[in-house]
Amino acid sequence: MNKILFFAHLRDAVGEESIMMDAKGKTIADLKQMVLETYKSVNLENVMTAINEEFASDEDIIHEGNEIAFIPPVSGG
Amino acid sequence: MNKILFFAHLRDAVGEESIMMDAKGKTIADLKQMVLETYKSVNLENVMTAINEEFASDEDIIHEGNEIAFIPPVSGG
Amino acid sequence: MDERYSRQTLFSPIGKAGQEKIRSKHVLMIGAGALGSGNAEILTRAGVGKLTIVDRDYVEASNLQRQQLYTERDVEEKLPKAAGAEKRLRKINSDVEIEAFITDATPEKLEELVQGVDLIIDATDNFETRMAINDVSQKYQIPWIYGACVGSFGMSLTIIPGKTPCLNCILKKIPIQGMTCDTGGIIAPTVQMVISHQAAEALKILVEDWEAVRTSFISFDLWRNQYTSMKVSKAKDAGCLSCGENRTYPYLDSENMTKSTVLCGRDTVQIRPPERQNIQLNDLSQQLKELGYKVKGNPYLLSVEIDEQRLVIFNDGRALIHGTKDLTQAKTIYQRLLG
Amino acid sequence: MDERYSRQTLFSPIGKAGQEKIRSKHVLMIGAGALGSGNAEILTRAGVGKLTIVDRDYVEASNLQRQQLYTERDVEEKLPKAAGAEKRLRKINSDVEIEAFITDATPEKLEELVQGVDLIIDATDNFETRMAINDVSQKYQIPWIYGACVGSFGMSLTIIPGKTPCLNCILKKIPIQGMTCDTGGIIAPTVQMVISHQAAEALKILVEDWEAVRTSFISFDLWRNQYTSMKVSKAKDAGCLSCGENRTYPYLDSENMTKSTVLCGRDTVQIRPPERQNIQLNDLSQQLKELGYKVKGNPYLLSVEIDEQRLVIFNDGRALIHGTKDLTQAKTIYQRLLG
Repeated sequence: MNKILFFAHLRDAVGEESIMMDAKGKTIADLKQMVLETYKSVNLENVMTAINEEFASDEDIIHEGNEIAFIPPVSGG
Repeated sequence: MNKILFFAHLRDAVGEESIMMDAKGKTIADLKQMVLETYKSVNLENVMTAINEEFASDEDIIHEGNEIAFIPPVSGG
Repeated sequence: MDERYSRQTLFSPIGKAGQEKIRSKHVLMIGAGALGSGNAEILTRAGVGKLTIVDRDYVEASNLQRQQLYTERDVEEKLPKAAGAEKRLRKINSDVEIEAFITDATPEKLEELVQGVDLIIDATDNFETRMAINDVSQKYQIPWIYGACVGSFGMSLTIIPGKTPCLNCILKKIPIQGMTCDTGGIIAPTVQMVISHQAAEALKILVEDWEAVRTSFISFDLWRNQYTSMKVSKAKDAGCLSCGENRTYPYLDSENMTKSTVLCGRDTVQIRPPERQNIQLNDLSQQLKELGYKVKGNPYLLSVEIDEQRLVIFNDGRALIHGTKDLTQAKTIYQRLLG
Repeated sequence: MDERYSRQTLFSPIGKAGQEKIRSKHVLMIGAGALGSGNAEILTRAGVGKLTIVDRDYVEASNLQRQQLYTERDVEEKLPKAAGAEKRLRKINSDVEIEAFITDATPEKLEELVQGVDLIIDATDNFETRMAINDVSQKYQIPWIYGACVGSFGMSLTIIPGKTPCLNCILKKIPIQGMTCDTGGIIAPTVQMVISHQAAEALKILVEDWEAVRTSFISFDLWRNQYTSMKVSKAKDAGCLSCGENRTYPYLDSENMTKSTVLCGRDTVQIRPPERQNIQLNDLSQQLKELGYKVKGNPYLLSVEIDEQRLVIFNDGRALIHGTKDLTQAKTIYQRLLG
């Protein structure tokens, strides 16, 4: 299983700070698709993704136990 | 094995942010003694201790893989 | 100025209802140094109803590097911090009632000040006062927020009576002071990061969003890029003398308080007379000048040069003796001038 | 005032040698809003040699809740932020050379301003300017520090050309703006926490302690008690158009910049003429008054009421049209008054 963490307004759209999903062997792009199927109002188009607190691209493969975080860049200042 | 983390001036006294020690089955008090034997200039008398990011007392037992952090309270403001 | 708080009411955990709550609350700030300046400024800008500030010190050049309410002019005027803070905060938000006390936060004074207060923010520089705040918080059931820092290292904890462990549960006794700003220095970003945590908790408490209140002890080191959050619920101690079943509030016993103290980070001793005085500073200034002393002053204090030391006296009789860490020498100087 | 920096020189990673370095450096601050105010104040208090501040906006009531350099008086006077910041910073530290520009940080302007600069701090409110800062940073090999926040959520990243990935490596393109201060609001502690991280990194860079510089992307949520640190070295992209082998600095091409923009968090459109103007505000004020418009002003700007909207014009020809998000309507108003 994998823990998926949502930051900032993504958390509000999902309604939870984190969810558990089995994403072993999938890419980040696949996982985004899986999340979107369940949580239709979440916008993951421009989010940054981390696997175990390390930057990940859409093509990176998820392993068993990996923790994934979705972090939306914000522009306020 | 156990990872032992040192914060603030403790880190300077030890010379490392963290060290590895085998403290399985020992209490926090035992571990403090072990650290003091190696690093004589460290003052652990009033430090707070965490086991896996949870507050621990001197009597608490350390298990395999537990991460221990020593955090000195400071008074500046 | 309804527009004034618009960015804060747009933040949904506050909203218009939260803003009304903030407006109806009274916060007590113990200290107007680095943490006190920043916390007071955030709460004033946020539109808190009333803010009471207590500080015993005056503004010095070495404060300017991190104490955001003060300017070079305040240093020239040797303005007491509480007075300087009040002056600046009024310019920032005239809607907020600011009350400033130039005095030491003794246990007696704390018990007097907490009446009607919704939240206490710790911005002191010593554990003696913190433990007194902790006892007062438990006795009158008022939340308080601990914050402290040295160098690039800082920490904070929110204490809600009846819900979280108290500082005495966690520290057990007043810790021997480790590294102070005297030996370790301090950088302004560390101060601001502690303030960020304290002020965020303050807003949660003021809007009564109890679910959101942080229940862990955070500590961080900005230079070494460390950040840790320690759960503390296990630390709650039924035998604690401050919050346990047979509580005695040991730190409210003024006999336990020292009357003279070497101040943190300063080559300075504070002397506090057993009872509050009411010194006519003008008269005293005149007398000392006639005796040949170099005296400068303002309506709040006098500064007198004595050989290598300098004595600063406030009208309640409290004095700071700069240029020494020797309690006996300091008392001698005090008694020489003030009998 | 050698005593002034004593707490900072006592901090061993700075010391007296570090203080000398801080004193010899020049920092460019892009923006004087929330992040700009706080960062500018810390660096001024820290004794930086020279600080250049660029901001296009003026102080409004809704800024006071979080923008620490400004007071109610600055709102009444509609003081440009760069001018208000300069005024306050001079009172804080007269040793620091403060240079303030009331202008938009366009790519051309940025290329002009970075000459001789040691560090750029991002305190803007939009990704268009940030990507231009990112390109300028790479072109002239100057480190910069990204910071941003909304609600209780904030983030920061330090970019060292030739060493770390750049913002374009990480974001790939200008992100579609998600939640802004318009929809999500903002609380002051979030601002201060971003500032803490930016200012700590700034001090590390100014004292050239490259080992200590944070190489991860931090983000946090103060209300939800989240904090995460993401390693980004893997993100470095040899094909990046900003920092890669065949770089083109796409965001320095002013053709890519919009000439009119809906401002973040505001029911406001900004109009920027293709070339810098030099408008005689006194003459314009006279003309508009004769035409029957209600006009107020100060040496930096004029404010004109037009039906439901309000136009604020600066002497370089740039204007803000408040009370609309409609670019066409805004342009119409601009052209009606300024031809």
